[in-house]
Amino acid sequence: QDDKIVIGVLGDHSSAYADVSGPNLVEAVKMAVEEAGGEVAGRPVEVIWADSQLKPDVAATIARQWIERDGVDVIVDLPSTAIALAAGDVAQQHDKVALLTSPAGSNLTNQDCRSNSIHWTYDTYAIANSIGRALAESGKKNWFFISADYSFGAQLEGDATAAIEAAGGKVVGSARVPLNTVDFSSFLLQAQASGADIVALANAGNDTVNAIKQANEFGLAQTGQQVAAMVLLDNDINSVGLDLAQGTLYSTAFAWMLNDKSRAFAEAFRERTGINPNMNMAGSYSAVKHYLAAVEAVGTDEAGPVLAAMREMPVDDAFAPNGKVRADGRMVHDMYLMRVKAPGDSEGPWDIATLEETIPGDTAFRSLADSQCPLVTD
Amino acid sequence: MSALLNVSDLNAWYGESHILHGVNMHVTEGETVCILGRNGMGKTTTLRSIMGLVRKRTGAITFAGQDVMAMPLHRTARAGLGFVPEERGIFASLSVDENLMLPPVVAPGGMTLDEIFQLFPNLLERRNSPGTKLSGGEQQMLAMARILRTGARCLLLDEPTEGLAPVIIDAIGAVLRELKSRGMTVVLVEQNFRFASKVADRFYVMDHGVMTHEFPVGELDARMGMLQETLGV
Amino acid sequence: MIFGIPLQAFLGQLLVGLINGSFYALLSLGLAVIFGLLRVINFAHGAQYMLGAFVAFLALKFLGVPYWGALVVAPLVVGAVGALIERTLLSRLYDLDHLYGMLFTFGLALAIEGSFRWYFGASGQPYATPKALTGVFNLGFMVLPIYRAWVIVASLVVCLAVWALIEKTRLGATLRAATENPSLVQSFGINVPMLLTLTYALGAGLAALAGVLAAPIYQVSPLMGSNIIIVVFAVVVVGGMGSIMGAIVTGYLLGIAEGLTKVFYPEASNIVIFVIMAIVLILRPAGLFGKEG
Amino acid sequence: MARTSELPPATEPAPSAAPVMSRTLQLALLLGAAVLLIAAPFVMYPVFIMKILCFALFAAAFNLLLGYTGLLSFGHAAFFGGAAYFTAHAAKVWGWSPELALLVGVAGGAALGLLMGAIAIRRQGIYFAMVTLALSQMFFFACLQMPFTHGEDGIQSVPRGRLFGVLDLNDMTTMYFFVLAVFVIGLLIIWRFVNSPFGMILKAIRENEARATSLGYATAQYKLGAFVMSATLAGLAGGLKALVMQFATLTDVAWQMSGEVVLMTLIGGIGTMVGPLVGAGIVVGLQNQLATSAFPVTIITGLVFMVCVMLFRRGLIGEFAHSRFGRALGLRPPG
Amino acid sequence: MTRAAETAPEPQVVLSARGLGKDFSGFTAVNNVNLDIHHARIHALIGPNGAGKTTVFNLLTKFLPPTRGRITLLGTDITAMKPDAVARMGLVRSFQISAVFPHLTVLENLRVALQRPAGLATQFWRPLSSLRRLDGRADELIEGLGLTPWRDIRAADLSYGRKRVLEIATTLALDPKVLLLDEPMAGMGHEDVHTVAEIIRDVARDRAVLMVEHNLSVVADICHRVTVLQRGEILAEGDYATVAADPRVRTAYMGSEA
Ligand SMILES: Nc1ncnc2c1ncn2[C@@H]1O[C@H](COP(=O)(O)OP(=O)(O)OP(=O)(O)O)[C@@H](O)[C@H]1O
Ligand SMILES: Nc1ncnc2c1ncn2[C@@H]1O[C@H](COP(=O)(O)OP(=O)(O)OP(=O)(O)O)[C@@H](O)[C@H]1O
Ligand SMILES: [Mg+2]
Ligand SMILES: [Mg+2]
Repeated sequence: QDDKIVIGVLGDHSSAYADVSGPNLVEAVKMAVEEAGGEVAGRPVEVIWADSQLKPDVAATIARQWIERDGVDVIVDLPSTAIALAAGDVAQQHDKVALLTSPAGSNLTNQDCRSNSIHWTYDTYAIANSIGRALAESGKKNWFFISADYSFGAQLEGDATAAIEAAGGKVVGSARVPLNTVDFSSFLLQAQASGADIVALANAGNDTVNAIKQANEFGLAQTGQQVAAMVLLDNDINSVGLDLAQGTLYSTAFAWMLNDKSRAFAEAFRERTGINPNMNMAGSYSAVKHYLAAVEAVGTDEAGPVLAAMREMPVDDAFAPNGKVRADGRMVHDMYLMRVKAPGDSEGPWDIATLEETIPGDTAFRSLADSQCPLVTD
Repeated sequence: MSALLNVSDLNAWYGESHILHGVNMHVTEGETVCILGRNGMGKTTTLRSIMGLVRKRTGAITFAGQDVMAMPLHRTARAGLGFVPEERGIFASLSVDENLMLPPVVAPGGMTLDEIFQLFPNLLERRNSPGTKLSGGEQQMLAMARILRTGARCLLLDEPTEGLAPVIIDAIGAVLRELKSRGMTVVLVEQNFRFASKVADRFYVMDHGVMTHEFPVGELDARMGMLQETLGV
Repeated sequence: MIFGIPLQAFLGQLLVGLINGSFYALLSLGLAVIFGLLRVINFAHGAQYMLGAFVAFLALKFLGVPYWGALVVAPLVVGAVGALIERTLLSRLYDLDHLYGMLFTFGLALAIEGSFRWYFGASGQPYATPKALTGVFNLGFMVLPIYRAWVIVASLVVCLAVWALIEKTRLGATLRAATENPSLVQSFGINVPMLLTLTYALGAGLAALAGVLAAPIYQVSPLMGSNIIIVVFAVVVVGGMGSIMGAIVTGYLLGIAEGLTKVFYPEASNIVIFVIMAIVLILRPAGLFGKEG
Repeated sequence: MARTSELPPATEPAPSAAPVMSRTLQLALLLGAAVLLIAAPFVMYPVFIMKILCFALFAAAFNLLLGYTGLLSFGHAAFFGGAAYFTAHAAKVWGWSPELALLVGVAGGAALGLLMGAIAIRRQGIYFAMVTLALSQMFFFACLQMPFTHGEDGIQSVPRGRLFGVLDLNDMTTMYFFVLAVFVIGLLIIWRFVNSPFGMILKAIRENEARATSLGYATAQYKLGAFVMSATLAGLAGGLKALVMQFATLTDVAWQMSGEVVLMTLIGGIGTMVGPLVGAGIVVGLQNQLATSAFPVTIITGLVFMVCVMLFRRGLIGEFAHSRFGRALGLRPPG
Repeated sequence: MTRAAETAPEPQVVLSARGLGKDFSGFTAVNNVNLDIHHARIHALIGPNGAGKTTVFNLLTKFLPPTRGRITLLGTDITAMKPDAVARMGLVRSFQISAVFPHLTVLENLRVALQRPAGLATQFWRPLSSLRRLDGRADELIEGLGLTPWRDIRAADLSYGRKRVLEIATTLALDPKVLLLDEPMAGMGHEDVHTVAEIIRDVARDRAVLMVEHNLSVVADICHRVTVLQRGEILAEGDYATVAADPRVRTAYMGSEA
């Protein structure tokens, strides 16, 4: 409780997620602050940022210094699950707010949930579940998984499999690919041999990019197999190139073409940064917007009341038309199934995918019923 | 006869330690000069400095009228100086043959392979084995043979007889005389006084980085006394 | 049936492994050349591999140089840069402990990769397969992308050529001697510094070539080199440091070994090479083709 | 015998060689350092300093190997990060008290060291570096997949617990002085180790192995001894860090970490006692400073690396020791 | 007569090789060599370059594994032992190319040699100063070989010849039962040759010495027994006079020196 509100954006500016997080995400946060007129509850709002270099210990140290020295009230971004947990703990200890707008692990609101952390943008469960369900229902019954061989990939594959089987599909095979594998041809051959309708990529970043490129090279499309990526961001698509990526299905938490609000936001964001906002950026914008609204409402920046208010108030903005923050800290909102456009149909570097289907939040995210989060179980 | 190799006021250092304190010597075309001296007096250093292998040096060195001090290392050989180092410098990763063929021929008049092999039969036998698998003596022979091929005008030999069997030493003595008859100039560093006295025309005695005495082979007997106490022969 | 998988699939995987091996062979060759002659572990090798790919990408984007052009241009450019670095900096480290050369190139790699990631971002750049090499052969038991076939051929030819140059020519002998005692070789009248510069350039060029070959199938990203390099190190150790032929053959062999692990036990496919390395070191410390030294 | 190592020979604090006057000066220096370290947490940010101390100990352990046997390991992250995991697991899952958890880490480091060492020692110089690198990479992937490390999440919110069941380490000052104590003990062990008869033999082996053998020394075993000792202390540092930061993650086992410790040692001064401390301070500080600058850390790190190798190989402390002032202090190695 | 026999008992064999042989990839460097080295005797191994002398050394000290034959040291069969183990049993060698610890001072070089026998090698918990008690013996040796002026000089800065002297000193430091010297005089000034010869004669009073040496005056001077190798095989054996008289030896080796 002091005379100003400080937002700390703790991202990655120099490592693997620099493009996903980095300065552009800071811009998104600033946009939210500016829309709030640069001040709430009569106090000025200040935005500071730092580069965690994707090192949890650097992140934790900075988080501490921010809170103890620079009076930071809320920490945003946190580009990896490890960092989210490390910094989340610090926020918890000092009773400050952590808005997890970039990490993926669904454990963040499950067994590892924290009362002061809100997981905003997406998680492995929602992504896997929504794409799995949607496609299986649309008649793509046989799946082959190419999964990153660590818990991230395992979670994606596991959650997706559950959804697929729930929808009457089946998994005909899967290959566990070690992190940083560059050559997927062995696995693609297996996929081809398996005769699956869908070859699902349960990995992220460069791994996904390589897989898609090579899937195209081995002509999966020709043999009538559909490639579906669990996690695919705009920058990934660009580095594949539309000509190779076209037709790829993926699920996301943000579709800029969804409605006027989102279009306007994307428009303004492109103005500022020259790139299209990805889901983490849009999510951060939304999360901060909601946080400030809550502060405005309760007239203080103390974590307790603010968090309560955030759980109270519905979320309705460019990112999520009908979102709500659950008791376990999960921000529940619609998810979207997208298809990468063909080069011909694209009107610009930002116009790379079409919205295939909207998956309502309650079906997309893990229901409170099967949550192991102590906050809700007891 | 004008001096082919002329060294004046040569100083040389290894890092901090000042080894040569103004060496003066001259070698005229076709003569064989021998540098005598106890261990650690700077004989090797003198040769290495002339070659340019010791970089930290001052003074003047001219060879056949060219200023050697100014040359980059790989020019001195081209100018006609051939060096046989004390520790032989045989290359482990090269076969005897490759070692032999390594130094480029800088001038006509070098020995042919046949001449070399009849001089050092061991080498012929071990032609294809790795250089450092040779025995100590074989390595010494190889090191000399290698230079004899290149047709250098002036040989700098650092203790060529070290670790050689008497028969081989005789042979090498013969080679040097043969070379001399061909007009080859030789600067020889020797501990083996017996040997040196058979091949050298002129002697320098080195002591703590300077040349203390110089005399032709003729005065050898007269000088014995001096040599006695400087070298302990 | 072999190990419970159909012969067909088995053959397919062998072939795929061979393709992988082609990259390992090219990279480890370059590494071995530089090490064998300069006694420097070129940590920047991965970065130079990445540079090769980026030069191809940039040349296409800004100068419209096609893939085929890039195959020539990229190695030249990267080689030239390498030569410059060797001349101005690396060469000052030769008469020190070899470890310094390694530490220097390590820093170099960090700096290069860092700068590229800073400027181009962490995610990769697109690079299309040349028209002539798109499409697939259908071998019946597998579809073999034409481009992959081309990679195998190209790397084989290059590897053998380089090997012949270094092991079978007099130039090669001179180079080997120069690594043992540069100043002595120079005192024989050979311009050693020049030789070493060219060697480093050659090594860097080879890495760049591998980079261009990789560009169309793996993405062109600033980090593409930082992970593969360690595997390649292992390959070189297994082959026997400094042994050119060793590096080449082991490159292909381990590529295949890795490929097969991807079928039978994919979880281990990225450590299998290290495991093999450990075993080889225990049984044959000098490496498969290395002469103990 | 190959080219003899040109790594700066280990600085030998030979009091006999140092003039009496400088002895007192050295003492004064030592006292100054002590005062600084004790005052530090009250002027600076404790966790930050503790982190530096952990890395400093790590670097010192690494330097024990490089500086005194000439063996450059590029896989020390395995011991550091590995121990961090073991300690974290013992403290969190088994609920052991900090000192015991720390011991688990140390033991783990030692065990890993013995395993990796037994293989790596078979090769020298650069080969050794590459082998250690590869082996540690193996360990990294193992950690990525073993369930107890929780993959990319890492072991989080590790309890600091009560030292010997009494001192509550959640209290910053208590924790700090605990860390400081461990750090000093670690340094003392190292100092004794390198300035011991054993250390002398290590130096000799590094100089000319064939000769050492002919004098009757089983060189491989001596080198292995040094390697394990270094791994053990690296383990101590790693375990300590897990308690300080309260988590253990993959970043500590990744090969970049092995690179960082090399950098710390290089900046500070290979083969010096104080060097690693300074190096660690600089590197960790740099990471913190650059966190808020638009300029990426990796580039700086890379450049620093190159500059150190090109311009001052002795490292800051080494250069200082060789400077006129340093000599006056009698810091200069004899010969 | 009998009394004489008692006063001069035949000194016992400490090191012996039977049917020793070594092949290097086809090439036979040493073949069927039988040697008996006696306590308190200096045994010379001479022969043309490449005859196999150093190889014999490497075989006896186990630096090379023999292809054929057995080696017994002080009654125990050492054919399968490791070099460092053999050295610990008291069989110590010097190298043909001088071997020292370049960055250590002359004194430290000797200390290192003295540490193991003194049981001061593995203590990593004791201070360096504990090595001081070795200095006495070290200085004796330094004195004895006239290295005193260089006591605290780094070995790297010694001249080639002096390095060899230092190497011999370190070898003697181990106070070995059997001493193998490979061309100890090579590259040495005459005065040094003399001193070293004296030292060798001196140390041989209570230990066996086997040395390779091309300097025949020294061999004639101090060696009790001479074995001549040629092409890896024993050409002749006996005291110097006999060997020197042998015409085959003259042609194969001695040339004008004889
Ligand atoms: N690399 C070196 N660094 C420092 N000092 C050296 C080095 N090499 C030789 N010295 C010193 O230089 C002096 C001269 O050495 P040099 O080898 O020229 O003597 P030398 O006359 O050749 O002796 P020898 O007959 O034993 O070969 C010696 O005192 C030696 O200590
Ligand atoms: N490791 C090896 N591999 C192959 N051949 C070798 C090896 N070591 C020695 N030889 C050969 O064996 C023969 C004997 O070598 P050795 O060194 O014993 O000769 P030597 O009697 O010591 O000669 P010198 O008196 O010149 O030292 C030589 O012809 C040498 O080339
Ligand atoms: Mg000399
Ligand atoms: Mg010999």
